[in-house]
Amino acid sequence: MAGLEDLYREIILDHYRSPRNRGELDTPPANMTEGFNPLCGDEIRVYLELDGDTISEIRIGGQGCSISQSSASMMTTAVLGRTVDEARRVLKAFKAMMSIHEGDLDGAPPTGVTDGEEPISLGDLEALRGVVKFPVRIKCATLAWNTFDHGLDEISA
Amino acid sequence: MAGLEDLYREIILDHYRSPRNRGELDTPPANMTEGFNPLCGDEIRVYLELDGDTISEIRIGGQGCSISQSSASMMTTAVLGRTVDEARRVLKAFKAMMSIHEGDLDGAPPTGVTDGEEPISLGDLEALRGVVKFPVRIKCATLAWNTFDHGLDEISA
Amino acid sequence: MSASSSQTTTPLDAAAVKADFPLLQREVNGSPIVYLDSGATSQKPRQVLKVIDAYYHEINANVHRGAYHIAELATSAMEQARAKVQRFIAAPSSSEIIFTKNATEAINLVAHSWGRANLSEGDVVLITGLEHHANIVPWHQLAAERGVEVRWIPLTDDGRLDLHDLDSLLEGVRLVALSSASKVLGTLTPVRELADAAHAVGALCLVDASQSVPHLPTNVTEWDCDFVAFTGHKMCGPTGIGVLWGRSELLEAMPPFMGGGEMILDVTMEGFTPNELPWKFEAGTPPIAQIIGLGAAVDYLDSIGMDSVRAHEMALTDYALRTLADRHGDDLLVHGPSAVADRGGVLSMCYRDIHPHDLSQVLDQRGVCVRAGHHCAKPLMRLLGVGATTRASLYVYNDESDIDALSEALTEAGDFFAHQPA
Amino acid sequence: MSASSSQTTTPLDAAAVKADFPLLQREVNGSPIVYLDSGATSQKPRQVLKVIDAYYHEINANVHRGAYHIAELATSAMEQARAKVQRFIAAPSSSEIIFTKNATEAINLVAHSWGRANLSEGDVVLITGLEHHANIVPWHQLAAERGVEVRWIPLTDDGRLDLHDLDSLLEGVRLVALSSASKVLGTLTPVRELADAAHAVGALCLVDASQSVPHLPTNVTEWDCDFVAFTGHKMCGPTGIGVLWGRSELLEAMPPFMGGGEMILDVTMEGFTPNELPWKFEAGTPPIAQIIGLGAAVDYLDSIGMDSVRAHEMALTDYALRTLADRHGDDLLVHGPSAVADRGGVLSMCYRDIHPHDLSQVLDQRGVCVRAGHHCAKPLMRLLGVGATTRASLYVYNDESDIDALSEALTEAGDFFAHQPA
Ligand SMILES: Cc1ncc(COP(=O)(O)O)c(C=O)c1O
Ligand SMILES: Cc1ncc(COP(=O)(O)O)c(C=O)c1O
Repeated sequence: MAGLEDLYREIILDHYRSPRNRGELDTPPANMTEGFNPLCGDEIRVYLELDGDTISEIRIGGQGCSISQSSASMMTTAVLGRTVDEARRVLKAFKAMMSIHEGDLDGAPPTGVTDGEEPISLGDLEALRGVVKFPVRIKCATLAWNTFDHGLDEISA
Repeated sequence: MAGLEDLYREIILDHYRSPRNRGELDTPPANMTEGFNPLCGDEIRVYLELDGDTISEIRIGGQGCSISQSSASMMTTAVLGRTVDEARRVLKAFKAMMSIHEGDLDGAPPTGVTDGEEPISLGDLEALRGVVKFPVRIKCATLAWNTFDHGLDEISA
Repeated sequence: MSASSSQTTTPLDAAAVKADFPLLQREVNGSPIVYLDSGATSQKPRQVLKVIDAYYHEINANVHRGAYHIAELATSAMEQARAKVQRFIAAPSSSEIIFTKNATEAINLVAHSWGRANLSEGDVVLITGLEHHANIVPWHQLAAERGVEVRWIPLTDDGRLDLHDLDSLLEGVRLVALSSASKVLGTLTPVRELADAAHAVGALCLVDASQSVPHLPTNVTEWDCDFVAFTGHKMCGPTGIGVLWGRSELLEAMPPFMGGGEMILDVTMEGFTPNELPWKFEAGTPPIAQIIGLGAAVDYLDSIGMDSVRAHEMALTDYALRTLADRHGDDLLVHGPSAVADRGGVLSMCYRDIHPHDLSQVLDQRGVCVRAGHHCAKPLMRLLGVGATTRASLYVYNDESDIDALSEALTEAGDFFAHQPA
Repeated sequence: MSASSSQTTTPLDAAAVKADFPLLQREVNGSPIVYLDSGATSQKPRQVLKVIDAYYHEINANVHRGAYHIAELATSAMEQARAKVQRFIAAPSSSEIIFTKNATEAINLVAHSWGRANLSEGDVVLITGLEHHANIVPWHQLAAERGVEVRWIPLTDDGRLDLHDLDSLLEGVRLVALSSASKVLGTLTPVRELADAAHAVGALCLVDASQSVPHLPTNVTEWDCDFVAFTGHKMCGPTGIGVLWGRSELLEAMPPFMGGGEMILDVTMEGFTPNELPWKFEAGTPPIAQIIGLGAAVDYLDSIGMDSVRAHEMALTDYALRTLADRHGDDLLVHGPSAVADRGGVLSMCYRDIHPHDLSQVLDQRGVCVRAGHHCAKPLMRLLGVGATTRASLYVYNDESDIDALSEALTEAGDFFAHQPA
């Protein structure tokens, strides 16, 4: 159907149908963080385990639409094996891609995504860029990421 | 000024300029009841004394506009010397005159003012009939009466 | 209401009604709009929009205080709207009609004013598995604050109230708070029966009528309940206006909720004297234009006749249940009671394994507006064992072509998700 | 603001502005309307009415939950309005902008949520002799409920705050709640000074800015206060919408006020998790059309420029004070500060011995709309030693002809009451 290709890219549907790193981890040693999309009822659980500074295990539980599930799945592949710092940079770059900058509305230049750091490539995650055209779905796409963010905070705390 | 003659009848202005039965009574023996018009700030005090079943003394204190003051003044002359029952009938007839019947709005006949009792003449008070055309002022005209009504209830209680 | 009432009422002229709603004339994504989300909010007829616009163009002024001409007109328009609402729900007196900003504020008013004055540790508020968050969270707040117990009437498998154990559920209950119609399942509840049961144990009964006042004739006197809350934007009225009806004796005895202008008789440096009903509960400048707009909405619904509205929706629900089942068979599951007489025009659906959020997005490409999500009823979603549903909800302006468009779009959505290269 | 700011701002085109307001084109009792009651509520420009109407015609849908096109448009229009309000008052973040139905609800929100969580017996709330009932009664309610003390900053003879004894007034104070401009006298108050004084004793500062946001540039960051409340209908916006701004840290720590949809992250049968700011404090369907309308009002005022609005009103107030004194001399008493720089465009008058209610009625015969009464400030009336005043209040659409009409009508009213046969 015309108009939906931007949203439902092939790779998104692939991750939706065959989600990577789905399941649970024992807590402890893993940390579990829960997230809600208050607007549609989606719920997600992010299980995280570190080996030193490296994300050695990540699993996703819960339910949601194709966008939230595929975004979570892609996130796991993007951060697994990375250090916490690297993961945070991916997180930041992803959230920057997803945010509708107030600046854009005013015609001002968009805020930079890297704040002077070396730009990080989002790889497959770029497929989610089309979501920005469907603002209600942005919360679907960012649900896993915000939950992951809280999880990292909990572990560091 | 055109349009205002209905409201500011000669007799109303007369009672406003020379209010009858203004002042206070000692409590006890008299009963004092206070009334407010929450919308314009008018305040009234009605002092009442009975001799058996007859209203032997009535005085009005407080401040207000020409309509509330003249209505209070005319009320005192209409009820002084009457029995409580007679006074209540005057009260009822006056409030009936002042009420905008929902029936009127619908084109239904207005509610009778006497409920089968012998009709009571309002005399000078008829001059206040014009107030009904100025709905905001109805509360001015009825302030003394409602306060008097509460006073009678307090005494009978 | 029973199905037979449709025989005794004038059938409404669906085409004429639809033409009254400007938004329904627009297109979305190149298709004519098919608005099936009236359970969330209704569209507004031009008759209502005209009244709101005329208010601002001709008589806009603050109410109750100005002695000048337009202020008198504004005040009397607002108070006439109150009388219209009173008649619309068959309330004994217009002083029992309290205007709030929405149904949520109306229920919170009861929780704050009556609840905090009357409920303490161990008292029970009995609600149902069908409730909207507006009729759950205020009671949870009272539970957290002062140990009130929130107890739930369970549901049967087809989404009706399970009143099997009502007697034991009622033990210790001070308030029964239930919705007259579920926004998720459409279920109509036996309000009078529950009001009677509440009174029999000395409890009060509050009815969240947000989903029934727009769709069925309402008679609060026949319900014999104590409080009724509903909201203007779901009944052809503007946003920003809700209603609480309450029995005078109760309202008289309750302390004010919010404090400010309009709700006082007198204020001194030491304290204040509350105003009479209904103003005692209407602090601050009221939503004047919205109250007057709600009055116009009541006029509009009255001009059609609530019996006709109900008959129309029943016929349409019947058509929808039949044609959707014929076309989609086992691909489509519709929750809730199966008998049209037991339900409003609400179809909560699961279609194949397509997530509601995805389904509604695809339907939108064909201009079909439906709601996906928990519908502000998460406990009910958990009871149904789903995280979300796709809900189509009908109103006076819908017709068979809307159902056909929905049905066609479902097929297309199925194709889209089936045939995408994977 | 000082008088000199008028030199640096673009003077507004009074005739063009007046032409924007449809209601000001009408006649009352055969005379063109002279609307001098903007302190009670302002008129609305066609630019705002058009936006409201377009909302209902084109994108009306419930917000935040629908995945379909018009629901997205409604949601983004509403959230854009929030950002406009944020910029208009120079707030740090749009998540600190909470929409209520009016200023009264905004102040009650603070009293209920922050007040009930933080104040107990003996704690002092310091208010001023200038307050509107909306900033008195909620504190009286707290006083009655839990023994909080309400203390008053007295006034000087010309109606300014008497800060002589501020140090001792501040003893035991947890909250200073003051209006930035008086609706009765026009007095502008030194907000920053009082916010600093409050913070110096560890208290918070709430500003009732209902009478200043419509008339002067607002910068909550420069005020350095903690909460600011104001109301849409006095600033060219619709009825049914108000605003509470609060500092995030405070809002984060406060419990929710009303419970229901929108304000939750999750609800279970056992309890609920509140949503993030600002929605945590916005229970139920928001006044969507009114929020969007308020955004349009902000756009309208921005297009004129708040500096120009203020300069216009100062010039007009100056003209009014001069010409009324010239013509009416001792027959007319105008309350409040005499320096135009210390006041807004509010003229509270006593004319001869004519009761304000009678005066305003007679003025209405000439189409002149003024307010008579206690202006929801009974304690202030008692301080002034009057039961009521007649108040003319100016706004952006008024011009010298309006003042002239008022002046002429005063003379006629004097004649009417003097010459009636007695
Ligand atoms: C100073 C002040 N505060 C509060 C209010 C209350 O505003 P609202 O009635 O819109 O809640 C008003 C308006 O009358 C006011 O002038
Ligand atoms: C059953 C029910 N109750 C309460 C509400 C709350 O109405 P509002 O959001 O207008 O306060 C709704 C609307 O969503 C509802 O469907």
